[in-house]
Amino acid sequence: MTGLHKAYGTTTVLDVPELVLHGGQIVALVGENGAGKSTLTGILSGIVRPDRGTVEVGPSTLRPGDPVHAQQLGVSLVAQEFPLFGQLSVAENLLLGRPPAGLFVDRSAQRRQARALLDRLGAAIGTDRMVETLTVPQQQLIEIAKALGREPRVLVLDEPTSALGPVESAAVLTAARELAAAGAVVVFIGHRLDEVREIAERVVVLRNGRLVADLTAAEATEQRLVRAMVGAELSDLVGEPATAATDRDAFTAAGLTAPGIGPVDLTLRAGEILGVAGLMGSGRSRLLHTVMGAIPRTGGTMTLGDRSYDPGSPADAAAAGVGLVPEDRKHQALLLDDSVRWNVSLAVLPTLSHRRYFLSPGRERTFAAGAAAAAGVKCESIEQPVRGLSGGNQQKIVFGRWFAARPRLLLLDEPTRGVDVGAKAGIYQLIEQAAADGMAVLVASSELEELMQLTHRIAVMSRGRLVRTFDRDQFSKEAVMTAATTGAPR
Amino acid sequence: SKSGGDGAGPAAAPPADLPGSITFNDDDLGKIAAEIKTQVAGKNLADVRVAMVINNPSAFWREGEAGLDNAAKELGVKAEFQGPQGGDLTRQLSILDTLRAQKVAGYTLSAVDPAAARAPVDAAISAGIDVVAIDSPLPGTREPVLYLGTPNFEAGQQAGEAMKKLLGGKGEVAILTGSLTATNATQRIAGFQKALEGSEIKVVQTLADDADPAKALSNAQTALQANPGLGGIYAVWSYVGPAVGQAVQAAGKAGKVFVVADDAEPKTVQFVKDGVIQAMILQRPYQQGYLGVYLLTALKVLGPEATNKIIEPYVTDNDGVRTLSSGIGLVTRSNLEQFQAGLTELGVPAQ
Amino acid sequence: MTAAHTDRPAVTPEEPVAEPAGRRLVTRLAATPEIGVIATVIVLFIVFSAASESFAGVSNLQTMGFDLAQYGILALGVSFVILTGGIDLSLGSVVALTAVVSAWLNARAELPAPAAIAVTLLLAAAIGVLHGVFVTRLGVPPFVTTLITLVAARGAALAITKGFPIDGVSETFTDLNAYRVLLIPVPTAIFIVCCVAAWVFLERTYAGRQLYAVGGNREAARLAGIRTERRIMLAYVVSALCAGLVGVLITSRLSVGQPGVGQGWELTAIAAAVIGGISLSGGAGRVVGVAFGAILLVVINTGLVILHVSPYYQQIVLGLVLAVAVTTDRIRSRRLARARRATP
Amino acid sequence: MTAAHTDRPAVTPEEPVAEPAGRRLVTRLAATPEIGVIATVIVLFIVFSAASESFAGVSNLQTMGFDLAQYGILALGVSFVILTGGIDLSLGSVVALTAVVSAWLNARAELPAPAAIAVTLLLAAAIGVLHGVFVTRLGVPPFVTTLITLVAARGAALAITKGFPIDGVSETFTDLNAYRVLLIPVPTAIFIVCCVAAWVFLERTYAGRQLYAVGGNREAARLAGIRTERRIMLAYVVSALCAGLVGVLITSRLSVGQPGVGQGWELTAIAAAVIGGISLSGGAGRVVGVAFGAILLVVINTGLVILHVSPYYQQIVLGLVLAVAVTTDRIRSRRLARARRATP
Ligand SMILES: Nc1ncnc2c1ncn2[C@@H]1O[C@H](COP(=O)(O)OP(=O)(O)OP(=O)(O)O)[C@@H](O)[C@H]1O
Ligand SMILES: Nc1ncnc2c1ncn2[C@@H]1O[C@H](COP(=O)(O)OP(=O)(O)OP(=O)(O)O)[C@@H](O)[C@H]1O
Ligand SMILES: [Mg+2]
Ligand SMILES: [Mg+2]
Repeated sequence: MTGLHKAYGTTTVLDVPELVLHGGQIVALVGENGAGKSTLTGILSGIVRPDRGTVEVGPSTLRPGDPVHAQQLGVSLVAQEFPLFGQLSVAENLLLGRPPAGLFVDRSAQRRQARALLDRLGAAIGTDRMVETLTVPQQQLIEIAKALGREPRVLVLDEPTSALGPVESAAVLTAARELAAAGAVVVFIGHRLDEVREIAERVVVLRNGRLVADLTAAEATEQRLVRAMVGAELSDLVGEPATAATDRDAFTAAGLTAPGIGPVDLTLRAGEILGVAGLMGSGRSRLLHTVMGAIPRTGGTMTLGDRSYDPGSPADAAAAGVGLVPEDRKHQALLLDDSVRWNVSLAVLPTLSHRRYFLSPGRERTFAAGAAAAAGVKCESIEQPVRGLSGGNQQKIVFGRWFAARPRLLLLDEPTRGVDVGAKAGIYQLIEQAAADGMAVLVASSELEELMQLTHRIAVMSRGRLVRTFDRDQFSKEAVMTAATTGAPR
Repeated sequence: SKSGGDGAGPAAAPPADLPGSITFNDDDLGKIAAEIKTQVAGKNLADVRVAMVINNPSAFWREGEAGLDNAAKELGVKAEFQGPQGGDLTRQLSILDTLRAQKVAGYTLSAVDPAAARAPVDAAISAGIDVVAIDSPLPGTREPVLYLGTPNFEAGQQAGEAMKKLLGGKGEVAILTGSLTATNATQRIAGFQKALEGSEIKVVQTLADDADPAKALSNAQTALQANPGLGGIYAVWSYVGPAVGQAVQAAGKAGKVFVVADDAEPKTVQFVKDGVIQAMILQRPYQQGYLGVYLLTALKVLGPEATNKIIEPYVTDNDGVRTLSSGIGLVTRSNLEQFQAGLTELGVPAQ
Repeated sequence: MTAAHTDRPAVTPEEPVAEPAGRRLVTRLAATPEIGVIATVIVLFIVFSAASESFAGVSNLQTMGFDLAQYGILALGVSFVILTGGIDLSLGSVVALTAVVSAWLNARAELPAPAAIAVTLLLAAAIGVLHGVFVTRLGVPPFVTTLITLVAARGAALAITKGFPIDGVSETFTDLNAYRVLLIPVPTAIFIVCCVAAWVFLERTYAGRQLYAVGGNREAARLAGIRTERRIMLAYVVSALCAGLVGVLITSRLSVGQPGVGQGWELTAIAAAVIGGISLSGGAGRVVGVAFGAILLVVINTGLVILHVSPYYQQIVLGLVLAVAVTTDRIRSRRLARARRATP
Repeated sequence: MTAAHTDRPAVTPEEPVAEPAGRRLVTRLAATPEIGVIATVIVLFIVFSAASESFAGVSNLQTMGFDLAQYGILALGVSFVILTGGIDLSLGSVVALTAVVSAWLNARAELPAPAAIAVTLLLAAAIGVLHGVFVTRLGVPPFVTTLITLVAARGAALAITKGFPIDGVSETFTDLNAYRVLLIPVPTAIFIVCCVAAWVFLERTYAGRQLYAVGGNREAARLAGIRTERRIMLAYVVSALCAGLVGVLITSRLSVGQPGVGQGWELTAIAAAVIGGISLSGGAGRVVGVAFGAILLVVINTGLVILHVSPYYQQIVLGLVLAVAVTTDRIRSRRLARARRATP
């Protein structure tokens, strides 16, 4: 790739004079949110049309902004947001992009091929299921399987494991290695530096759209990477929660049951950060949704503070002082075509209005600017549509929305999914700040390290139940993983 | 300020030379009915089933339905009243086929489109079902179909004649109609224009409202503004009359712009009283419903020959169509009361 | 490691484990989204047949066949457009225009019937292409695009005829309607053929599946290398062609070209499609549903006439019947959904 | 660590850097999505006034004012529903029903005009609630829900009147139409009030903002703690109320309750809204656009009559004018988009 340049409006988001990628190698691409990673890979795969510059794949030159041509050249992308067809079957989603073999569809063959692809990732997903019935992690697996299925010469993985649990991630990384071994170029974007260093033979660092470092795996120590990315020294990431939890019970659930989960008993103290670990599909999201009143609960009782808490809808929950940062920001959290301002103030509109009903634009603008800045959102203006923001920035907006609402119980589902190290540290700080201010925080995450750094306790879910709870002194990856995989059967 | 008040003042009475006429053809048709009644007396009519198929469920046909019911009661036959929602052409054809499938003795038909009705009517006739055309004739069927009614063309012509008299043979007129495609509208407009041929009256504007009374009013108002020299308006379709009357009155042109309207909607009647509308052109839907039942019953019970013998003296031939005219009424201020008295006497639902 | 997966519950494949075949069939049936409309049709059919012996009689069924051909073919056509996430409001007007044009070509320009029909269908296709261009190239919303045609095409039919039906259509033309294939009127037969064709295309060809993909997620479809614009174009052409076909059938049924025909049929057609389970947001729905949606409307309309419902009351009754049908169907599918969630 | 954050470019206020005020206004104007329809209205108005002095005359403007009130109020109402991502096809029929009912209450049941109007509006609201329940609780698609009302309400109007206009509406009732406020007919004044109210609600209240949110991403709105069902319910009630209001105005205008009124007005209203920039996928569009969308349609319709365009050609001309207007507007906005991308 030579002389690549991309700008949106007045801001240059990518300016890379030259970058050469060699076959048979796994190249990691790291950088802060908004550094330009997705833009770069977008150009490489024809989704984004560069203002200047060319991309050569082997002998031939890529027609800019032509994804179909890119695919013909063997470039295949696993995007940050998965473009799947909810109404079509898994098999069809996996194979639809392929050049048709004749006019009519051979469905049995389709099933066979699909099954083969999924097995490569060890994903036991029914090939006839409609994709919209799948979970986010499962969809991510589908997307990856689709890319692998094209037998690409250049495979781009944009944060492939951000939504996956440890086991699935491992499977994906193995698949990537196999592909590289077979002589393909694998470009791997990730924010989990340990993962990056584990898989990559070469690490390229972007900052503000510029190529700031190009290291071999050996050179790429966590320190150097972070310095290169953030452009500043980071005090090593938060070791453990700054403040201890109080002993006031903030939230308790007794015998809580809902479709596919429970009975769940748990107690959260004010100022406590409780982590929820588990394999994908173990019920973490559903537990959070149930507490938020988004899934009708079928049994059990909940108390918030000293009052009994019985949300009939998320609105009730919000009114009672509970907030949820969902795992799928695109479908569950954002108004993509609306401004940062609208998105940030969404959960607190009533409090921003005067004389009960009326919004005061001035107040809203100052509030939005404040909340966005507090969450460390990078954007040209708070009137900019969030669609244009990078994945991580979008996530921060959702976080800012709820953090500004100052709930008593904060539910976070994969809160740092697709968020860079620097920002991650920032979000951790916000979370701890919340806890310090006496909020109770329930964090569901697939990143064990994250939970082990951040939380006072970790509850492990398996098959919809809380199978075990660890206190800080008992924290150990192995123990948690065993609990998650060999959870007490129903 | 309140508009229209200025127009409400006493309006010029219609010219003396515009006498009303509401004799229709009731005497002759009455004789036919009486004759049929005596001849079918004593026959078993209980299982005679006839139907009346209208072109559009609208106020116009309530009078006809009353006629249908009265006749059915008098004769003790079963008579049903059918019509396509919204005057949809193909739905009417389906209704005709459905009636054929149900093997009714016969039906009277006001065709949405006579040409289109040919096929199903032919089918009905060959299935031994008697058909009598009402409202508009059914030319071109394999077997000639008796026509009971007044051709819309003729009604339009009458309107034209009235307009000529009102304007003294020269001036500008506009035609406001509910539709440019429905046969009963196109026929009346054609007749109206025919009547004006040779006179110095010219039609400066034709406006359709697609069966929308509110648009009819807007059309009337706009027409008055677009044509300052307008001398007369012909209102086709029942609800257009009131709309025009209202517009003319509001514009304060009552008696200056002459209005001839089809049908006798309550508002139209009121405007005739007030001298805003000078003439109503009336067909006789009552007879089309009433005598229709008698004819169908006769055809079923007495057979074609006998029936023809009864009606022969009154049948006229309008270019090939055997016609029993139900006459045309011209109602002006002069004969209004008389007309209304007549209706209530027939037991037509209060308007 | 694969083992570690296969024993994970959340992702067990669809089919519930062994179940008595009988119950299985029942549940399968209850799970079919189209079951509601199909059931309604059956129930009403039984009711009406009981109410009047002539209802289920051959000649009445044939009559219903004609109506079915009209609304059914339109519903099929518009379904293609709706599947891509669009809408086609021009159907009724295009029917009127093509009805008039085919009559004019045959009666006035004295083209032989087949030629007249061919030319008319070409015109219809052209209209479809125009819609496609507006929607894909200019990015005009489908609603607006086809609304303009709704006005313009009706206007054209009016301008051509000056409101008077075009008479003098040739025998061969009207014969199209007169003949029966084993008691089935030709138009009905044509409808059946269209259904089969549509089914094969949508369920069994790549292009068909891609149509669903485009409707489901247009951007994703583009990135997956699907020629979205062609698919959308195709949908509009199919829709317009169906309207043209119906226009021809109508002229042959009426034996005149009537400019007033087809008023508001677009809504009837879309209603049939939607009642049949086609999702207006695109990408979901099947041909069976559409067919039965059309049948339902025709059955109700004929039934009302058969039952001597006064024309002044027919519409309100029609409305109530639809309301009941839809409501019960919704309740069924919600029950189903709840049942599903209950079984983990 | 905190340092690492604060030295990030903090959020900058929206205003782009200094630009000559003149050019700035122009660019701002060109950027307004509604500019297309507004411009078209102005151009056509000038053309028509030039062509006929009576067009811009007070009394003609007043006539247009009546029509505008009818279509405009409907367009405003339906916009609420469309913003939530729904659609309301029942408008025309609800207009007919409420027109008839209000007349019946006033003339037959001899309620004083205000009471009759109040009761009628209550009925309308009830219909709206019904729609809301079907859509939110039963999950029936808005299209189907309101299509049923389209049939049933029209049917009810027909059943109540047997096709007969209901006469004998009281003076006070019809006066609603007769009076003028500084030359502006009362209905037109009511329309203006409605516009202002709608603008305030949508732009300046949090409930209004939440309405946009629900239309933009219903699940996200729900999880953000917005009572989506209430907002949707509200939208349908507003839409039905507007229809009821129009029904009342029409009865007062015609001084009879006409069951045939309002046929197909739902399409006109939706067209006005969409031409005015309301997105049918929900969550986008503004009141200004809707108002001018309605004005555009009224201006064209009246203009054609004033210019003595033959009635046989009016529809086709209307179609062409719309086509031109829409196309040019699209081209403008695409140019704009490209220009935006160009400026580095
Ligand atoms: N369509 C767009 N319009 C305007 N700005 C955009 C658009 N797409 C991306 N940007 C901007 O370009 C910059 C780079 O975005 P990009 O998605 O490449 O970041 P990233 O490195 O992928 O971040 P993340 O790790 O959060 O995904 C961001 O500041 C983003 O706001
Ligand atoms: N809000 C919800 N409402 C209903 N069902 C849900 C909801 N969220 C998840 N599910 C269902 O629960 C099952 C598991 O989904 P998902 O894995 O997202 O949640 P989870 O079990 O909490 O997984 P994870 O622990 O990875 O978050 C899926 O079948 C999904 O459809
Ligand atoms: Mg990215
Ligand atoms: Mg989850």
